[in-house]
Amino acid sequence: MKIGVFICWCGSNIKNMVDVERVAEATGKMPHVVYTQDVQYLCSEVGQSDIGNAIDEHQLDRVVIGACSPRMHETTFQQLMNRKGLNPYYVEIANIREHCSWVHTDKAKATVKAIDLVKKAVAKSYYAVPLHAESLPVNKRALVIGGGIAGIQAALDIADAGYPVDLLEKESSIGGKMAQFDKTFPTLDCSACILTPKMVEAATHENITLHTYSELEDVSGYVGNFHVTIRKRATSVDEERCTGCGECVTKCPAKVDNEFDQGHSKRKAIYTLFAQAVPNKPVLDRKNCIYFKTGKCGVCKKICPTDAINYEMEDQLIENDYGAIIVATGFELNEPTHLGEYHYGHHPDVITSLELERMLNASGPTQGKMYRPSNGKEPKRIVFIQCAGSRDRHDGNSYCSKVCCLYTAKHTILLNEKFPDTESYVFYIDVRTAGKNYEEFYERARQMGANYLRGHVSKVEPLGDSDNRLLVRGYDGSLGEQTEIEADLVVLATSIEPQQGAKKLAGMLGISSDRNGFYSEAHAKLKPVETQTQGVYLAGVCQGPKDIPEAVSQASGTAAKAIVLFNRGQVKGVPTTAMVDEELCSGCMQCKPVCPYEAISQEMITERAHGKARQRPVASINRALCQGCGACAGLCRSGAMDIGGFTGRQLLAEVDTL
Amino acid sequence: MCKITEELQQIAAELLKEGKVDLVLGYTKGEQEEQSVPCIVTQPEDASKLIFDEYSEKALSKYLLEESFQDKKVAIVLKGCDQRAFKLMQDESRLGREDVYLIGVECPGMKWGEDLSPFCLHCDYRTPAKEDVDSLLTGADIPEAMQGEPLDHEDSFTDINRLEKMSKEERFEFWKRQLNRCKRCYTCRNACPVCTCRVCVFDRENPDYIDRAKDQMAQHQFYHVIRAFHVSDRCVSCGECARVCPEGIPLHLLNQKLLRELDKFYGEYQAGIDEVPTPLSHANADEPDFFGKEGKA
Amino acid sequence: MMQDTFEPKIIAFCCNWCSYAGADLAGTGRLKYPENIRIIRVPCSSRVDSALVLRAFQNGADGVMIAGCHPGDCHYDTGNYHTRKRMMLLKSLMEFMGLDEERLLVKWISGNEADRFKDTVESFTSKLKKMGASGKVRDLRCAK
Amino acid sequence: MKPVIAAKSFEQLLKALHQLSSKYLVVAPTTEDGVEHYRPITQMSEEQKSQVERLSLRNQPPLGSVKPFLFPDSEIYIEFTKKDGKLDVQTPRASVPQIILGAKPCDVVSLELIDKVFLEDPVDGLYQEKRDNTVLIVNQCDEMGANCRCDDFGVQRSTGSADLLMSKDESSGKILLKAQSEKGNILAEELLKEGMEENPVFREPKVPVKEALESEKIQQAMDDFFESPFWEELAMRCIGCATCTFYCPTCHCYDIRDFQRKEQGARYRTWDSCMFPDYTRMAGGHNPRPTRKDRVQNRFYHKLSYFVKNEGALGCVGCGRCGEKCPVGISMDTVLNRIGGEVNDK
Repeated sequence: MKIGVFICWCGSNIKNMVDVERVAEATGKMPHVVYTQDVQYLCSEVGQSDIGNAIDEHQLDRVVIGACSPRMHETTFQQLMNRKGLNPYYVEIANIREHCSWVHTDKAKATVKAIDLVKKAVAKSYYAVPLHAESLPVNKRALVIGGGIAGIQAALDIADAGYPVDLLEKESSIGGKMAQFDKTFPTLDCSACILTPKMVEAATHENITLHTYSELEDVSGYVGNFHVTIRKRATSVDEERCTGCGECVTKCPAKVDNEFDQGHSKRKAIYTLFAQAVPNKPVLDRKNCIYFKTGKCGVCKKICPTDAINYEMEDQLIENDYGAIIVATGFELNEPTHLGEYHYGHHPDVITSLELERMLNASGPTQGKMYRPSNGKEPKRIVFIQCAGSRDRHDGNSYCSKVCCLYTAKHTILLNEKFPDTESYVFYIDVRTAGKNYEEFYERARQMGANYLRGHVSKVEPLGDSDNRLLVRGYDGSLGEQTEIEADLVVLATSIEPQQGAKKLAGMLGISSDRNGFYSEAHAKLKPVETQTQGVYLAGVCQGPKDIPEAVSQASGTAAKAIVLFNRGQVKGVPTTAMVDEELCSGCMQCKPVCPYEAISQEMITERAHGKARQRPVASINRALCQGCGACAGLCRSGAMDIGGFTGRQLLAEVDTL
Repeated sequence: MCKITEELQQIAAELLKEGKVDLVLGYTKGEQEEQSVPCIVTQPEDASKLIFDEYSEKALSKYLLEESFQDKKVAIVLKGCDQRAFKLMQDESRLGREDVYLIGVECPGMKWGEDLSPFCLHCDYRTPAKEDVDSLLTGADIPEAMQGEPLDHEDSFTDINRLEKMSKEERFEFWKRQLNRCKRCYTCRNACPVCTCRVCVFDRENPDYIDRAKDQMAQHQFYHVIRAFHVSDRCVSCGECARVCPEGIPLHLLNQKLLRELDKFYGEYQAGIDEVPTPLSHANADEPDFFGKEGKA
Repeated sequence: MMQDTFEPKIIAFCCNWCSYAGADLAGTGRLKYPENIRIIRVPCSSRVDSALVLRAFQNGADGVMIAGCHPGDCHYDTGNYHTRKRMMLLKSLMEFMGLDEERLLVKWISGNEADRFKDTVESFTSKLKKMGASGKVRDLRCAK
Repeated sequence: MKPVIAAKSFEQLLKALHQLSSKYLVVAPTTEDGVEHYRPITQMSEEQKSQVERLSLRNQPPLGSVKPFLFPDSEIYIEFTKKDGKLDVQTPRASVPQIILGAKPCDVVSLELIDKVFLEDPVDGLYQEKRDNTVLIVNQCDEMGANCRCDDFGVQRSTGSADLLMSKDESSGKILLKAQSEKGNILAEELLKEGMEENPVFREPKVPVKEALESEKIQQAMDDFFESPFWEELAMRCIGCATCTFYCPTCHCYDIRDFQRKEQGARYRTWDSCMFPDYTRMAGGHNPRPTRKDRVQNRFYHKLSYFVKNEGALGCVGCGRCGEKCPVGISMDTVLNRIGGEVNDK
């Protein structure tokens, strides 16, 4: 065994706090270390060739690096080993930058620590075993979870590249939140006009299969080979037979609040989500159906000309295999009832932006007419309150919901255009207009007459007049004084939040969430659409608040990732998997239930003992499934189970060195 | 001769005569007073050697893993605790049920000197379930103390409670004194019917998990903590570890402490009765988190 | 009097995905903490078995820290659930044997909790300084 | 004529020995958590001290023999540290003079058996040092304990290398000591200074002497018995622990190991047991005694055959410890009773 030890200065990053020559000298005295060198930048071309030359010259078969975190440059050094014909797992890295030079202030002590860390790495390298990744075939089919604009875009891109995609949507129609919007900023395109064609394209694309009214039931497997169970909820309407004529909807006697219109209209118990729904076939809401509640009625069944109504229909479990999963589950809007000062929920004329959006929508509950929910009259003075629940450390979410500034500007513009005699007042903390043409859009809103007041609203309360108007008390920062505005309508820019089921879904997919509940990307800068779980990608607001063009481009990003994966056709497994020493293994299988990847199974081996051939069970690892966590090895009593790169022997060697 | 012994001899003789088994593994009278020792009978005429009494302590099930017992048809005498161990071995694929003829016996409780073994007083599984064995022999002469309900489960931890009431330093001194006598003869391990690894971690040379020095408390602590850990959720409470320790170290306390912690936080589990996986082989989100009280920073 | 000069030795097992990354971030952010800690990288906190912990103490560690992802955030889904179960048992057994179980610290530290990492190291170090050198589980041949 | 000295009571003897504890390590039998062992009297509680008289004068050996005080279960040869690239090697601690009070004749004989191995060329320095430094005060048993088989092994009145013999005069309650070696004489002198008095007579033990087994006959019977299926039966019962060997006063096998952490370590020896599977395993992995049967057989053959051939004596003193503590009740008798027929035939 010949070990070379290389200590990086990292310019001055390490050298200033660690005596690198001393580290090299001290570790050079360890057994099997035949060469040491300290180098200005090991990751640079010069540094790499220094290591390469030393490998050649001294016939090194192990390399120990004292440098930055292995999370930073492990791959760099492993690739170098590969080029030199050495196994990449014969390189061991001591983290003397992040864990030493950068966090300490006493050079003598930091040097002692750095010596310890490098010695530890040398000791570990004594017991290094060569490891190889296994290649696995990829199932070239994608699952997109969430049929909003992000999901639709991702599905379309992958489908256009020629790969089959399943698009999963929990509602009865794809379209998502964008379907509820009236116009989009900053162009004031009609939301439906740009969305609907995409919806139709997705529905009719030969490579896309829609699963609406469906949810994810279970996920197992790993990149390239996910096994997914989808629960398709019973719609009570036979899709094959239904022509979408709408007779049943017309005749259904049960009326309930229409969630799509934020409760500002009624829908039937059997209904389509909205007029342009895709697929345009109704579903039966069993909770509100008279037949399901009382056993009587059955009008829809009687009236259906194709006998498509099936009250006995049951949830269906659909199982499929996928190579990649794109998560585009979108968001929810916070119900601002907990923000008592805004009187939401107590006064009908305090509404959310989305309610306003529905009112302004020509296909909405009022066909685009503005009205005050309290008396149906047209509002004349409207106060917008920004950051209702966002950027609020005490009662709301600490983060910025990002899109409210622009959609509020849009609302004031639309109001101004359609109802020129309304006055708009906007209370804001900051107006954030980062985005192409956004600042101009905001300027336009102000020029068109929107009154922007920088400051907090402390209270919204009923004025008590005959018109049941509202008094908005706030602080006008530009005047530096309290101000009061009498309003006909108050609109709250409510906070964007993760879907309620986001945590559960994360658990199923093995991805993590940030502290706000949005899904975490693998790297904030460089892997913004990947997750920690290979083969699972993030698109749209489920990853964090963003506007439509961002969501769409992120969606295309995920599609690109999936397409790359499918084009390559195979994935490399984790080299650092579990391994079983069959000589030691009793086959007790205690490890089996511990494995989160179901990578351990029992296998019979034949061995000759005392002149007889005998069968006995041992644990066996499916290296394709194993991700190398080591939970099994931490449990195995005899130590028969081990983890490549982190063997019991190696960890003991590390402990013994410290 | 007690009823069980009589019936046992009869069954053993029959099994051997009919060639159903190659040997019967049971107990016979030992050389010392009040001692019964394991006994292997291969001839029908020797069946009369077999007895079963309140000194038949040794857990026999583990013998089945020994090389000498391979490729043989064996009939084995099992008390309740021993049958639990057998079941666990079966669940852990250490042996198959097919080649073994199980003679379950009603256990009258084992004697520890003058007294009944504390394990037996608290045992609520003295007799194997009928469906788990091939023959079940009952009619043991049950001493008064063993009649009626077994003592409350929580009471069985009396000694633990006594130790827990001590200060930490007193507890340390207690165990230091006890473990100081340990010679690592591995009798506790070898007698334990759930220590069933093919190769014990303490016998491994590479890596050498344990150092062989017997004058280092740290190595004794290592052995006993790890041993207790490996047994913990799989312990069948037979008490063999404590019985066989030549130094009288109350090793069962370590097992029982872990059993109690497991019971307390993860629900009661009885190895060899309840289905596998054993508690340490699974974990989930709903279990208590002892290390995250202050929450995320 | 010992407290002024005694420098405890801490061995930390940090899971690659959260706690090790958290320690990296502490470095990137140039946070400062005492030099007493030596970090050993493990794929997941559940890789650490009791033998490793005891071995560290035998060798003369004054404190051992096992750090993993917050429950629910485990990169491998369930690893830290196993860790907390096993380590709770180990700690309670240590306590039962009169060993200083508070020298074994189990902590959940995520990849972005650099402050938490620093705070943990600081408070653990100062706690161990107060406790003094560990002697109860140490192999005396490692005394020097 | 050897001098005989007397203490008025056992208590006085203990007190006198206590006075010498700055000079000697004085060990005596007592109980610890119910288990009988020799322990230094300076480390005993009052409760433990009160046990010493009973156990010292009892006709049955305690569980722990005196062996660990001459051949400890672990013993360091050398300690090494590496500093500044230099290796520093040290041989630790010199042996201290020690008095073992209440040793039994079987203990004495067992040490004499170990002497045959350790004190013959090449001499075991560590053992020799302790042996030379130890004064044995031996109680002569009046009768045998329940598990004692010393009579079979001709041990019961053996006092060969005892330094002082001890006996209690029941009528006066006096404890009588008779020195019979140079070390014994010196200690007797010292004890006289600590208040003990000379005594005209020593009380000889009452125990009748029985004819011992003839070692050659046993050896021959054992050798004839080698192929018996009995060994396989016995091996099936044995659980392979080391109780018999670790409590045997004549077993003396050890393993040499290195312990190393960082730049320091030690080379030490530690008791090994022929019952352990790795006992005879060689570096290449080959094991000449691969089965339990091989190992069980070896233990008995070593004591009852090979030792006779090599050292001219049986390797067992009949103390009964192995049989008493064996978790499956295997004793020397288990074997002797089986070969008995053959012994008598010869």
